[in-house]
Amino acid sequence: MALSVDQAAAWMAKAAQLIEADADRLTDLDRQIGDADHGLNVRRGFREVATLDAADYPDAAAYLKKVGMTLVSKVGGASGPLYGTFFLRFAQALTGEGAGVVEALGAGIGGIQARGKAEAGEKTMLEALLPAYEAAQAHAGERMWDAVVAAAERGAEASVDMVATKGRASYLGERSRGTMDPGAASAVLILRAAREAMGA
Amino acid sequence: MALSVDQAAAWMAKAAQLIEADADRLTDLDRQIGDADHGLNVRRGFREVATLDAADYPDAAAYLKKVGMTLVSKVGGASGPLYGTFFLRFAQALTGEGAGVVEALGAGIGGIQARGKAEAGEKTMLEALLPAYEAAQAHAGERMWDAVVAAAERGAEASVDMVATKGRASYLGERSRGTMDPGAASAVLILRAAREAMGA
Amino acid sequence: MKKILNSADTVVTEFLTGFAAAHPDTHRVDLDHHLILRADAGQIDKVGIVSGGGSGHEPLHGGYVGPGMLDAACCGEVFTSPVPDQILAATEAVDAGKGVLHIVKNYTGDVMNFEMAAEMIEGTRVETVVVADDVAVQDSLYTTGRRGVGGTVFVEKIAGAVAEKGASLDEVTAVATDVSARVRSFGVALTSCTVPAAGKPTFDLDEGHMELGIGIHGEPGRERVPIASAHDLAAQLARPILDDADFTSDPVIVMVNGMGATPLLELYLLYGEVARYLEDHGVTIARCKVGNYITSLDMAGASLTMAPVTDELLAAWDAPSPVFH
Amino acid sequence: MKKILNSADTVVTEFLTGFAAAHPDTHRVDLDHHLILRADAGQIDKVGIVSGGGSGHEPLHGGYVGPGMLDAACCGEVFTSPVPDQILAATEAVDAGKGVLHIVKNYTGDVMNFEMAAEMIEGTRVETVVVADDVAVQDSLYTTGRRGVGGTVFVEKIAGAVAEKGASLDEVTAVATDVSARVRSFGVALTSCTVPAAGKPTFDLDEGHMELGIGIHGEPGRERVPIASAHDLAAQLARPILDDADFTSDPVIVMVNGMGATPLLELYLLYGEVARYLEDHGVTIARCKVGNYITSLDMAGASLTMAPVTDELLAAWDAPSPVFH
Ligand SMILES: Nc1ncnc2c1ncn2[C@@H]1O[C@H](COP(=O)(O)OP(=O)(O)O)[C@@H](O)[C@H]1O
Ligand SMILES: Nc1ncnc2c1ncn2[C@@H]1O[C@H](COP(=O)(O)OP(=O)(O)O)[C@@H](O)[C@H]1O
Ligand SMILES: [Mg+2]
Ligand SMILES: [Mg+2]
Ligand SMILES: [Mg+2]
Ligand SMILES: [Mg+2]
Repeated sequence: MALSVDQAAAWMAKAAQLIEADADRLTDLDRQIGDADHGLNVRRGFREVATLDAADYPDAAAYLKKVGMTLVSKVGGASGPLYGTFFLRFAQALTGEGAGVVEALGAGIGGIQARGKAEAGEKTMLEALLPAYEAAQAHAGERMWDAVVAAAERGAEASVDMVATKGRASYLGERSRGTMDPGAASAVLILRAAREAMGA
Repeated sequence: MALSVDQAAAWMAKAAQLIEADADRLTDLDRQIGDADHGLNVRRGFREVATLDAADYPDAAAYLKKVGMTLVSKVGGASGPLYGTFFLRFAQALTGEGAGVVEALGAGIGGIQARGKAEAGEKTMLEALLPAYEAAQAHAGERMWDAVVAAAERGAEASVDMVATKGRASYLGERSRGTMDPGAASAVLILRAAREAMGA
Repeated sequence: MKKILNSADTVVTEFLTGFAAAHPDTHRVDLDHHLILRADAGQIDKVGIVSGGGSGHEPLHGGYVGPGMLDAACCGEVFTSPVPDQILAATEAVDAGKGVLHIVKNYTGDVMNFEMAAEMIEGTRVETVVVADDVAVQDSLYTTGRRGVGGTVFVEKIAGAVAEKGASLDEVTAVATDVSARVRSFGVALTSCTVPAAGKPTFDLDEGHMELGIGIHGEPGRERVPIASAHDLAAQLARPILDDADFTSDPVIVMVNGMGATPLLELYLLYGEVARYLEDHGVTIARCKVGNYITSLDMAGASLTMAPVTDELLAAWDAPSPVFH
Repeated sequence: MKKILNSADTVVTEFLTGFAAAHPDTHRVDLDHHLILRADAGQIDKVGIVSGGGSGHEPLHGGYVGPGMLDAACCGEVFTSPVPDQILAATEAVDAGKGVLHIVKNYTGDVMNFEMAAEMIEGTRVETVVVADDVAVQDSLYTTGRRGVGGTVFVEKIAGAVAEKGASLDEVTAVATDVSARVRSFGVALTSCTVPAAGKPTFDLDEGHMELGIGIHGEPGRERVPIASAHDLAAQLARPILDDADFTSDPVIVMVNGMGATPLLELYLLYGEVARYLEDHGVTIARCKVGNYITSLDMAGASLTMAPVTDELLAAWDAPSPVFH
């Protein structure tokens, strides 16, 4: 499955819209186990992303590379470099021979892991992203995005009971248990936006 | 009417006791129209006064002079110099030829006026003290202290509706109306203590 | 009340104990009289400068004891003026034979206690300057006159510099009087402070309101108004000052001061707005200070202080002092 | 939320506007990149020192830009690390050919953003020192390691003094690394702070409790305990530090730091208790600082930072800087 620049632009537009709508919830999760800025951070980034004109870019890869650079240079905090790297690597993978969205997703998530050195079970955005990628691989073709989003939602839900060992929430130790990881929650929104833009 | 050192000591003991019991109320009045310390100030002073041993002094004048000096050197704020001066002048008057408690009261209040340059109607401790002195003059002999205390209480009550033009409450302008002057309230306590110690 | 203390009664003594431990080489602390003194107080050939007042306004006054500023500070109980004994002890300790200046903030209590001390002093020439810079107190017919607030910092800095240079008591008094006549302040509170011994906020202020024209003792201000933007607040602070005296002829020293709980982030932001407002109104800012200089315990809020100055006053303001930044 | 601001979105820009207006002669402010720079940044023959992080900790870092300390500070959004573009611009601006040291507080976001910037830089030698001094973060197996808090001030002061004296990048890096290895901190919050854009306190804390082991971003601490007396609090702050390293062999620099809304009165009182506790536990205090050095907006609370030092480190600490008192 190849990605058109229009699909990519629709994805980002929808992501910006979902994040705008849920920014307060994300910040509130971060208030409970972090520093109360996650919704503000990703909203600041995606507001800027929403000002990009997809028509300026020859293809989805070029456009999403710009998205990644925009997030890196506008968001800051932990989520800026992580989501920035995600889109940079995602875009780079798209330029590969015969690479589709599933491969790109894997590359993007790999970028997050390379940058943040976290694994599954550490209560980060990876709780949503890693199961999502597995679902994408398993369901490639048949209602893939439904499966991806469902897996991400389950993963984010599962982060609630975890004790954080990466990111700011890790300083809380046991007290980080009981709240969904804010990054996992925002990752779900980004994947929901992908489903909207790329069909079930 | 001459004052014995024992009567003077009983007066101060009772004053300390009444102020201890009502310090929070005095502070609370000062919170509303001042800086929330009047009860603390007079309590600090009278606690120190209560440690004086009347037996160390030859007469009421010597003892009350020490009371005045103690208040001056322990209270601070506006009430310290004012009540301090009150007792210093009160004591000084007692040493005068044939001077009694009424004359001493007048001298003490005169000291407050000399130091603080306030008059009746400016919403200060004088609202209680000036009527009290008038009552003392009018009722010398017959249940004088009852009359003094009643006049002081009426005066303090009347301070509620006044706008302060002296002391810290004056900065509030119109907003100083509606609260009893803290100093008037403490003056009532000191006069009630005098009644207890010197009989009705 | 959430404070770092052991008991409300011992706050000032323990503050002084900590201060003494922190500055053993440069300061002497008299725990009996609650004084902070220059280590070399009384031993240098200069006019002594004594100030003091209630505690809870730190760094004022104790933090300003040092070369080029105060020789001694008398620390009263929280928000309560010091007593004559303290002032007497401080005056005697700093007198090196050239006399002593008392810098007093204009509050009934402070004025009376310094007055009584001055009456009691023997053998030392004492002059007194009363600082009364708060324009929020409008009508001195119906008050005890303006309160001494931020302007005190200006008087202490400039008089201190002049005294350090060896000026006579008359000269130091004249310059202090001059600064005191020039300086004006106005303050706002976003929250009340809490006096330790009282245990609860001195006044209540809901989320939507602020108190304009407050002093430094948690006295309510003259007016309760809706919270304003920093832009509007700058005008609300500056306007009453500009209305009160001429600030367009001479260059002006400006201080944006935090009341204790206001972050530097907000103070600088406010300074930006104040500077713009003043420039729009023909004021030339010669120097400025942004920070906590005269506080009111844990009050959130800010005050603006301004003084038009001559070249000599500016030079005294600029004279370096290790205790004023 | 009661703050002096116009809009939460523009707080940092407007802070910088005010800062620029207040310090036109000594500083240069880059409003595009949100940088505070020495006026002569890049023009003096010295190693450049760049730090930065989220805003809301003032005076850290912007207030420490000046001779003998930082050449530039990158100001992120409130409590959000700066982005690589800012760090890149700062690094280029301060490089005078001798290379640049990045002083980074150990937070995932800060580390990653400085890392990305360092990867992007061309033509300038960059070294990085990560400060991780908060002993409240106990088990680095289950965290991203200790947070960088008060120790950052020590590293910036000492590395800054060494760089000012003309040391090479390797030397400055070595001394910064050394200080970073020596320094330890522990903090307590009596109240939460309120992030402007969030509009309400980051955590709730009732009248009777405090949070022990907090960082500087309103993250809740590791433990919520009943409010203690200053005497007991001193032990609660000092004990975990003393347990973590040896403070009895070398003389120690001690800092009692306010989190933003705690009056100097309380900080000195706390210092008195801390000094006594440390002396009782065999610590020799060589120098101390009491005041607001690294804050968390309007949080009430305090932190204790300590570093055992050599004579050279102490000399660098003592080297006068106009931006550190
Ligand atoms: N090492 C890491 N790997 C992956 N995700 C991480 C890592 N550290 C933090 N995160 C994610 O970043 C989120 C926090 O982002 P944000 O609040 O924007 O940044 P900050 O923590 O700097 O305030 C966390 O909820 C978590 O999902
Ligand atoms: N000039 C004055 N003359 C008489 N009484 C005064 C004067 N100024 C203040 N007072 C009295 O002092 C009281 C306040 O005392 P206190 O709170 O102890 O001192 P401070 O005002 O310095 O905090 C006022 O309630 C008032 O009765
Ligand atoms: Mg966060
Ligand atoms: Mg009072
Ligand atoms: Mg008082
Ligand atoms: Mg953050």
